Amino acid sequence: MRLTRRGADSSARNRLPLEVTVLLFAAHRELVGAPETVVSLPDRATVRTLLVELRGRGGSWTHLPLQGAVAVNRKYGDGETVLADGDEVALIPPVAGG
Amino acid sequence: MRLTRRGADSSARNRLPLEVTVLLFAAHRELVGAPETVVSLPDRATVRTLLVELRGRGGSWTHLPLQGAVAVNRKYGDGETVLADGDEVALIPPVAGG
Amino acid sequence: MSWSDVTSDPIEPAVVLERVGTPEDGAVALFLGIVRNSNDGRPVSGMEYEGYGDMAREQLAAIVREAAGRANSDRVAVVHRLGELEVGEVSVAIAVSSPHRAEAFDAARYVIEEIKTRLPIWKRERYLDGEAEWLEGHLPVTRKGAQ
Amino acid sequence: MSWSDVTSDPIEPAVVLERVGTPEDGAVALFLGIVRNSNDGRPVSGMEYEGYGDMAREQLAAIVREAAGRANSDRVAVVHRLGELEVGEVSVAIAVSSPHRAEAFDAARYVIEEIKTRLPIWKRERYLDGEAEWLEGHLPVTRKGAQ
Repeated sequence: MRLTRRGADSSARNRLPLEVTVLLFAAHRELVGAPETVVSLPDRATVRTLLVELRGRGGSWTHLPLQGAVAVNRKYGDGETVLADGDEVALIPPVAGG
Repeated sequence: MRLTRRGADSSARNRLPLEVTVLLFAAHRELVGAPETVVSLPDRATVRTLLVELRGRGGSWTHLPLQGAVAVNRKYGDGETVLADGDEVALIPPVAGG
Repeated sequence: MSWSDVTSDPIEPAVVLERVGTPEDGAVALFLGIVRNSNDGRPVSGMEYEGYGDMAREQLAAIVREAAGRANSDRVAVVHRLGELEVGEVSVAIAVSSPHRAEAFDAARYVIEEIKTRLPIWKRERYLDGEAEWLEGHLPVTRKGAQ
Repeated sequence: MSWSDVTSDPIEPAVVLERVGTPEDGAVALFLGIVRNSNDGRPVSGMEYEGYGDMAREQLAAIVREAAGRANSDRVAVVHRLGELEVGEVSVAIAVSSPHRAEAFDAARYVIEEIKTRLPIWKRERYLDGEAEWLEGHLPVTRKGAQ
């Protein structure tokens, strides 16, 4: 389910070169009301660029944490991780397996 | 199987007041060739008295350890433990359960 | 021979146990996590496990490899459940066999501790009073690129 | 609910496991001791366990009581086998359940360590070359009257 498509993103007036899929889980998923969203980003965008972009959507998105854990293509990353077109970025709330 | 009976014990010329059953296990049992023996002892005999008595039988009995672990009536004791008539005394080789 | 999975199917401890054990092993350790009926005194009716399945499977496989290295054994089997669980149901099963007991205990313990700090799984506790809450979790290890 | 036995009957791990676990328990730890196929590189064909049965049963019950105290749980089940065992057979099974995992692991570990230092049981290893040897054991705890 892609809730935001390239071009539908208000910040993407110019066609941006990167499109990443963002996955949301548990409390994050409930916060924004969606398990997944697609975001367009400029070249050399990092995870931090992405988080700022998501919070810029306003509403409940502003409550997403800037400092939380993230995974890029199913491996833990951090704010400095540089994104590539097609990346799958998951925002990881504090984990509670077991 | 009682291999030594009161009166058959060479040290029991006078009728001794205590008779205890000694249990032998594993390497001890094989050493003396018997799982059990009965020993007559004087009043206020201790485990140490008993061990000295057993070693006094000569032959392979002299190889029984004086310092090993013992149990009296299924509880660990030591050389100073005083014996009573009818006690069950087990010589406990180093244990290896598990 | 090591094995791991993240699944919505009920966990059968005996099946996990059967995945370990070779003639050279003298010790088997099994750990089961179970949904319990209360938390801090509050009556619990069940637990919902949500997971980032693909990543959880990769992470769990990595944890199992690490545990196998610690136990000097490739006999480590782990499965974590997802979905709605009732009280008494098994949420995670960890089996390790190795020549000696210390390594088997250590590896099983390692797996459950790492699961709790790294596996992208979340749980919502359901209470008898009808409420439900996402449980406080651990900020996961975020070594860049860590598996 | 705690339970222990010393027996010549084969051990069924699943049966021991079923003796523990209540709705308040979030953790189960199971430990199995197994006869393995070699010792210090020497091929083993089997193991004979000899025990002072009555005392071993009393000692094992005492160990279980102590473990239950440590785990703050009365769900501790232990059985130790006697007699002739083949490679791969279970010599001892220890199951503990408790609300939290640390106590379950700790109590299971406690039981196996105490068994090895206190339980009046001896084992003779049989080798493929036809020889057999009583294994070196531990001088047991000899606190006077200790159970």
